[in-house]
Amino acid sequence: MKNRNLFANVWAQRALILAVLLIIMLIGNRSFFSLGNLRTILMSIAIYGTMCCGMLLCMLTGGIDLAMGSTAAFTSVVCLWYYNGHGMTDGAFVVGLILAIVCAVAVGILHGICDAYLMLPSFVVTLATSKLLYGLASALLKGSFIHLTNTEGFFYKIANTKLFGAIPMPIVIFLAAALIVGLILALTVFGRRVYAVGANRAAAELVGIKSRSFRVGCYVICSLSACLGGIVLTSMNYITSATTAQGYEMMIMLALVVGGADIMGGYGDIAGAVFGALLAGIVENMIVMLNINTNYSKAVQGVIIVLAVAFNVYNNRKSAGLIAPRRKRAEAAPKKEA
Amino acid sequence: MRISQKVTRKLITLALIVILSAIFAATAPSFLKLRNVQEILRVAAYTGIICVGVSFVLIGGGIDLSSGGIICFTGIIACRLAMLGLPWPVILLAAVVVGAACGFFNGWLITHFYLNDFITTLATGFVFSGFGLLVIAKEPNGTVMSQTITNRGFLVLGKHVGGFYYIVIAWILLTLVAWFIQTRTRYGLHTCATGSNAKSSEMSGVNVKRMKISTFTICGACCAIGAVFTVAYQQTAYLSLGSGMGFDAVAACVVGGVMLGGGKGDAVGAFLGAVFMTLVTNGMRKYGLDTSWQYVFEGAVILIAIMSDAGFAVFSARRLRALSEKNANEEALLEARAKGGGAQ
Amino acid sequence: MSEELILRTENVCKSFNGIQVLKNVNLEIRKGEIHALMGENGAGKSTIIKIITGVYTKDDGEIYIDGQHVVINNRHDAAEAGISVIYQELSLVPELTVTENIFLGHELMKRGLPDRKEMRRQVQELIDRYGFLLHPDEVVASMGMAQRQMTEILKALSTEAKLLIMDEPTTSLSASETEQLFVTMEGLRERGTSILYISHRLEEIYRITDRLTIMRNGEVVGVVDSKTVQADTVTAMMIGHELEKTARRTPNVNYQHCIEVKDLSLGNLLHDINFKAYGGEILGIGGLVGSGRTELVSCIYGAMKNYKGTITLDGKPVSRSVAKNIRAGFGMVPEDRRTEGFFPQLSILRNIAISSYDRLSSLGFVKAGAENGHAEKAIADYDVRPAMKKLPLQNLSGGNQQKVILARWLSRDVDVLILDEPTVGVDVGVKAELYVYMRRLADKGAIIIMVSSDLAELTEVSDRVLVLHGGTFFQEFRDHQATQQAVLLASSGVAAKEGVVL
Amino acid sequence: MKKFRKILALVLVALLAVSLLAGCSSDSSSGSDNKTVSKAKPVIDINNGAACKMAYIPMGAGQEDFPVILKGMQEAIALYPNITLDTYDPGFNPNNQINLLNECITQGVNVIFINSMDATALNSTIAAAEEAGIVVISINNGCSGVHTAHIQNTTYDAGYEAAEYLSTLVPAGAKTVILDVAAELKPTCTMGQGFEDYATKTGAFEIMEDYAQSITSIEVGYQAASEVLTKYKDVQVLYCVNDNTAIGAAQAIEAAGRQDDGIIIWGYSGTPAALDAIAQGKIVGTSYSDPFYEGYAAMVSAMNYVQLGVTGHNLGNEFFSNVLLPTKNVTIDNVLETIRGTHWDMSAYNY
Repeated sequence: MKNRNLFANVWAQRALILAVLLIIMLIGNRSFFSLGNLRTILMSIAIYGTMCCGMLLCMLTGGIDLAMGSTAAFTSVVCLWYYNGHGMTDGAFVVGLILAIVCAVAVGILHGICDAYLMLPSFVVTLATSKLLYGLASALLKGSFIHLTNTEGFFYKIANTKLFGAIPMPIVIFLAAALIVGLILALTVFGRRVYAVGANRAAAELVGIKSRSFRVGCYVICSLSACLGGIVLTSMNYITSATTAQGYEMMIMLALVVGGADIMGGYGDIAGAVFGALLAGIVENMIVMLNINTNYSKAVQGVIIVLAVAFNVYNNRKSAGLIAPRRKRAEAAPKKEA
Repeated sequence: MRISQKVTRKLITLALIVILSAIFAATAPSFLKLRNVQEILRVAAYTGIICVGVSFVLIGGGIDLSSGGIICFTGIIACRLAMLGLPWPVILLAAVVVGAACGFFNGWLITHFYLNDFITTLATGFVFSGFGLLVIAKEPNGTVMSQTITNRGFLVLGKHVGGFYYIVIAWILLTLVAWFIQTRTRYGLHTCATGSNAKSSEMSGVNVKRMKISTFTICGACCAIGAVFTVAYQQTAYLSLGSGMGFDAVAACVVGGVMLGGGKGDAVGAFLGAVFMTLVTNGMRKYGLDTSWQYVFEGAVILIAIMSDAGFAVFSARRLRALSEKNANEEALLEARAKGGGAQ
Repeated sequence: MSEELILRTENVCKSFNGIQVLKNVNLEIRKGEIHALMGENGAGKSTIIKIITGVYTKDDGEIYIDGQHVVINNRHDAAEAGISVIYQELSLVPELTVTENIFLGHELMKRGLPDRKEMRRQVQELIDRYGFLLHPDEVVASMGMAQRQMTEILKALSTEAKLLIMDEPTTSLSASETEQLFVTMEGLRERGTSILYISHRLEEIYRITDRLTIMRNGEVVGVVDSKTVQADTVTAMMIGHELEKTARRTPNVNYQHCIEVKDLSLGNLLHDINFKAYGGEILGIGGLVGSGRTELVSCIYGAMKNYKGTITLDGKPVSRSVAKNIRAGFGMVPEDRRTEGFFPQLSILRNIAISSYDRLSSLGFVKAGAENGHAEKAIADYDVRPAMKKLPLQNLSGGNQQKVILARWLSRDVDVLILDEPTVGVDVGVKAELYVYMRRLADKGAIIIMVSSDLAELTEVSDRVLVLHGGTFFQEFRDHQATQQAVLLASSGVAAKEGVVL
Repeated sequence: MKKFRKILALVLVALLAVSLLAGCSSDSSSGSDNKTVSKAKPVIDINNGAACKMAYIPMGAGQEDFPVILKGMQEAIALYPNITLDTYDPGFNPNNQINLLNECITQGVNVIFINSMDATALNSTIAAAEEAGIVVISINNGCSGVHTAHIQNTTYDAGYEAAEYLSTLVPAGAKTVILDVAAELKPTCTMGQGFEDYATKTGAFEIMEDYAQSITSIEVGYQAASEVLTKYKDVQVLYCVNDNTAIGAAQAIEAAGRQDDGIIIWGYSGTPAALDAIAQGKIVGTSYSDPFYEGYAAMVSAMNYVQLGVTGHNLGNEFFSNVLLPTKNVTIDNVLETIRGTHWDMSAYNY
C-alpha cells in the first residue's frame, strides 16, 4: 500500500519546507549561506536542542513537561552555588553536578508519579513545579544571580572549548545527545519499549513492560536533559539565575511537534526532533537577516507550527486509513460483522 | 437534599479563602486596609475575567492557551483606538469583536482539522501577539512608539467608584452571567455534556462542533474585555501585555474546581480560583518575605489543589464501591431465593 | 398481551460487500410483550437490530410499526417511530443529572430557558410510575451500574418509546441489580411497552420473557414460547448443523507438566476455583460473558494481582509479574485485540518481536539481524498477509492482526499459552489456521488454556472443557464429551448429563 | 464525605499556618506605623527615630546591578535602624511591577525606588503613589511620568563621550552598528542617541543599523552580535548599550574567528565581567559607573525629600529632578585601578 504520491512521505515534506526557506534566503540575503552563519544557527539551538532529545522520550510515552526551563535554571543554580561555595575546584564541580543530577532525578520522579500513578493532569502539575523551582532557585540566590568566574576550571571549559578547533562544545553536546537518543530509540530494547508504551499502554503491560514505572523513567531522563542544558547554558554565559532558560519548554515542545511528534504520544523520532529544532533556528536567523522586527519570530513560528500540526494529523490519520480515498468512503463497510 | 459534589468543591475553595484571609488579616497589619482589598479585587478581576472565558473552554472539554496573545492583540487595538479619542463603548465593542474573531479562528482550526487543542492554541497565541506587533504604533524608523492615553472617555474604565474598580464590577457581572448560562440555559447544559461525553452528546442531537467553536469564541471575547480594562487602567499598551496569562488563567480555573477533561465546575468556581490565587500572591507580599517564597507557595498551592481534587474523585469512587459492596451482601439473600425458584 | 403487533419485519435482507448477512428475516413482536432474541455470535442478531434502529439501511424487505409501513434511514426516524435502544456500554453523560440526561437534546423550554421544574416533575412522574429507585437531581457519575441502567431505560421511555430494545443489559449487573431490572421490565410490560430482549442467558429468558425468536446464519429458525420450551430444543435450534468434524486429536497428556490452581478467589466475582491444566492438552473454559473467565486467566498470567489462593506450575508458585511469567514461558492472546493486543502504528516486525527481546538482544542492544530473522520466520510460519514486515499493523485485516499477536507468542515457542476469545471477528479460513497452530503447540507438550464463548470452537478444538457459572466451576466435560448443547446448558447453570458436576 | 472535607481543611490550615509563621519570624520589620499617612505629607524626622518604610522594585531577579545598588542603599541607611528597606521581584513583567507599586501604596510605604520595565506603563500607578504622599525615585531606566526624582548615570553623555573616545581609535566614517535598548526603554536610556548625535555631528562613524532588541543575557547578546556580524561583514565598531551584549559580541567575534580583525566593542555600566574582559583585552572599553553610588545617591536624596516632606506631586512641577551621575570611560589603561576602587563584588575574579 506504499503511496507513490510524492508528498505523502514525511521526508519529502521536510525537504520541501527547507527548499522554500532557502529560496527565500537566496533572494533575501546571500550571507545566510556562510559557514559562520550555520555555526550561529547551531549555537542558538544547541541548548534547547539538547533538551529536545530528552523531552522526545517523555512525549513519545504521552507525557508533557512544562517545567524544563525552571528545572534547567534550578539545577544549574544548585551546581554553581555549590561550585562557588567550595573553592571552584573541579572536585567541587563534580559534587555540584551530582547535587544537580539528584535534584533533576527528584523532579523527574515527582512528575512521573503524578502522571503515571496519581493520574493527575501532567500539564498543570509541571506548571506548578515550574513555579516552585523558580521560587526555590531565586530563594537560594536571594533574588539575584550567581557568576561563573573560574575560567580555568572544567565547568568553564564545558561550553567554551572547541572540538578540533572549530566546533564549539555546545553544538557537539547537542549532536551527541541527538545521536545517543537516536541510538537508544533505534537499537536498544528500551527504545522499542518507548514506542510500545507510547502506542498502547495496556498492550505494553500485557507484553511484560511495567508501563507506569517506565513512564516515570522517561520523565527522569527528560529532567536530566534539562539539567544538562542548564549546566551548558551556565557555562556558556558564565552566569545563571532563576530566570535562566525561561520559556525554553515552549520552544522545545513546538520544535518536537514540527518534527512530527504528537502530544498524545506514540509518534515522532529523533530525526524529526532535530529537524524541528533546526527549522526553529533557521526561521529565527532568517528573520534577523531579512531585517524583520525580531518580535515577529514568535508569530512566524506559530504559523509554521499550526501547519506542521495539520500535516502530522493528516499523515497519521491517512496512514491509519481514517481518510479513505473519496470512492471508498461512501459505503464504509463495517470491519467486524457480529 | 444532599449538597451536590459541585457545591462541595466550591465550598472548599471558599473555606480556604476565608481561612487564608483570616490568617493574613491577623498577622499583617496592612492586609485589611480598604486600598489593599480594592487592589486584591482589581488584580483578581483581571485574571478572573480571562478565567470566565477559559472556564467555558475547559467545561467544553478543550483548553485555550492563546489568551495571552489575544489580550496583547486586542489591548493594543484598544490603545490605538483610544489615541484616536473614541468613547469607551465603541472601543470595548471593537475589541470584543476582534477577540471573538480570534477565538472563532481557534475553534474553527481545532474542530475542522481535528487538531490538538493544547498545541494549536499555544501556536495561535504566538500568532496573535505577532498581530499585536503588526498594529502597534511605530516610529518612522520602525521601532515601537510608546504612547500614553489621555482620552478621558476611555480612561474612565480604569477608575473606581465607591471603592470598586469598574473592572471588578465587570468581572462580577460577567461571572454571574456566565454562571447563569452554564447552569441554567440549554447552551450551558450542552457545553457540559459535550465536555463530559462528546460521543453520546452527539448521538442525542447536540452539535458538538458548533459547541466547541462557540466556547473558544466566548473565551476570545472575555480576553478582549479583560485587555480593554487593563489598558484603560495602565493608560498604555505594550508588547508583553498578557504574557503568561494563558497558563495562569488555566491554573486558577483548576484550583477553582474547573478541571481539565471537561464537564466539571463552572464560572463561580473559576471566580473563587482567581480570588484564591491573587490572595495568595498578595498576602505573601505583606511579610517583606523574599518574594521567591511567594512563587514556591503558589506552586505548592496548585499542586495541593489538584491532588485534593484527585483525592476527592478517588474518595467518591471508593464511596461508590462501598455502595456496591452493600448490595453484595443482599445478593446472598437473593441468591438463596432465586435457587428456590429454578428453571423448569 | 393483546394480539396486534408493535413491530413486524418482512423478508428483510442485508449483505456486506458480497456476504449475505440477513436472509428474509421476519420478526414479530406483540404489544406489551417481552420478546427474546437469541443466536450465536455471527447469527445476524445485532445487524437486524441496527437496521430497525436506523444505524444500517436494509437492502430490501419492509418494516411495520403498529401495523403502518415505516421507512427508517437514521436514528431520528427510529426515535419518531417509537423505537429506542439501550446498548451494552451505556450512552449517558456522567456529569449531568438524571433529568438533564433524559432530556438532553430535546429540553422543554419556557421563555427561552430550560423549564427545569417541569422536566423534573415529568421525570419524577416516570420514576413513580415505574417504581425506580432514582432521584431526578442525582448526578450520573455518582450512581451505581444498576441505577445507570434504569436511567438509560427512563431516557428511552421519556420519548414515548413503544418498543424498547435491550442488548445484553445484565452482563455487568450483580444478581440483586438484575432482579431490580426484571421487576422494572415487568412493570413496563403491564403498561403496554414491548421489549426486545437480547441475551445469551437461558435462565433470564425463562424468568422474564414471553416469546423467543432464534436466529442462525442470518435466518430466523423458529419462534417459541419461552415459558414452555425445553433448553435442549433451544440450543439445538441455535447450533443447527454439526460443525464439519475436524479430526479430533487424541492428546498425549503429560500429567507431570501442569498448572494447578487451588481455591482461588477474586473479590465477589470468583470464589473457590480449583482445577489443573495439563501439558499437551487444550483446556477450554466456557461460561457466559461476564462470568469472570477473563479475570481468571488474567490471574494465571499475572496481569491481575489481587487474587487470593495459590497458582503453581509444576509445583513452583507462578509469579504475579507478567514480565517474569513471560520469561518463564507464558504467553497471552488478550480478549480485545484493539485495546489490549496490538500496537497500531508500529510495524508487523515490531509487534511480533516485542515479546522476545530477551532473546533478540544482548546487553540491552537489539540484534537487528536476529529481530528481522525472527519476524520474517514468524510471518512465513503463520502466513501473515500482506507479508511486508515494515507495514503498520493498523493496515491489516482483523484475522491477520490476530495472527500477528498469536505469532508474537508462538514464535518464541511458549510453554503456557492463554487465549481469550481468539477467533472473534476472524474469518473462517484464518480460524481454521489458528486451530492448527494451537494443536501443533499442544502436541509439543505446552499447556494451552482457551477461553471462548464460541460453542463450536469450545467443543471441537479443546480436549477438556470447564464451564464457569455463578463465580465457580459448574461442570467439567472430559475427553470430548462436551457437546455444544451441554456447554450452553452448563453455562446457564443447568447440569447437562454428559459432564461431571463439580 | 463530611469526614474527608474536615481532614482536608485541617491539613490545609496547618500547612498555611506553618509556612506563614516561618514567614513572620523572618520578618525583621514590624515597624509600628505610628503616624498614618494622611493626604498632606507630614515631615518624617528620621534623624531622631521616626520610622520610615522604603521599598525597592528592580526589573527582576536577573537584573545584574541590583545587588550593588541595594548595597549602596543599605550603606546609606546603615546608621538609621528606624529605616527599613524591602525588596520585591516582579520577574521582568511590567504588570507585576504595577501590582507591586500598588502593594507598596497599600502598605503605607514612605519611599519607593524602581527600575521600570516600560517608560510609560507605570506612569498612572506612580502618579497614584505620589498623590498618596510617597516619594518615588526611579533608577537607571526611569519613567516619563511625573515623580520625585530620576537617578541615572549620564546615559546621553555616556554615549557621546564613548563616541568621542572611539573616534580617536578609528578612521572617520567607520562602519558602526548600535546594539540598542528595546523600544519601550528608549525615552529614558539615551546612550544610543548620544552616540548617534556625535556620529552625525562629526561624521566619525557611519551608523549602519540601530538594532533595538531587549538583550538582557550574554547568550542573547551573542546571537544578536553574530547575526549582525554575518549581515555586515565589514563592521568595525559595535556600540553596545549594556555589558552583557558587549561580552556576547566578543564571544561571537571569537566564534567567527575574527578576533584579530580589530573590531571595536564598547559596553555600558562596567559590570565585573566587562571589567575582566577589558583587562584581558576582549573588549575595548565601557562607560563605567559604580551602581553603588547610584544606590547611595538615590537613598540620600530620598532621605532629604522625606525629611522636607516634598514629592514631585507636591511641587506640582512638570519636570522631575534628574540626578545624573557621571560615567567614566574605562579602557585597558585605567581598568586595574577602577577594579580596585569598585564596589562590584570582584571576589570571584583574582585581581
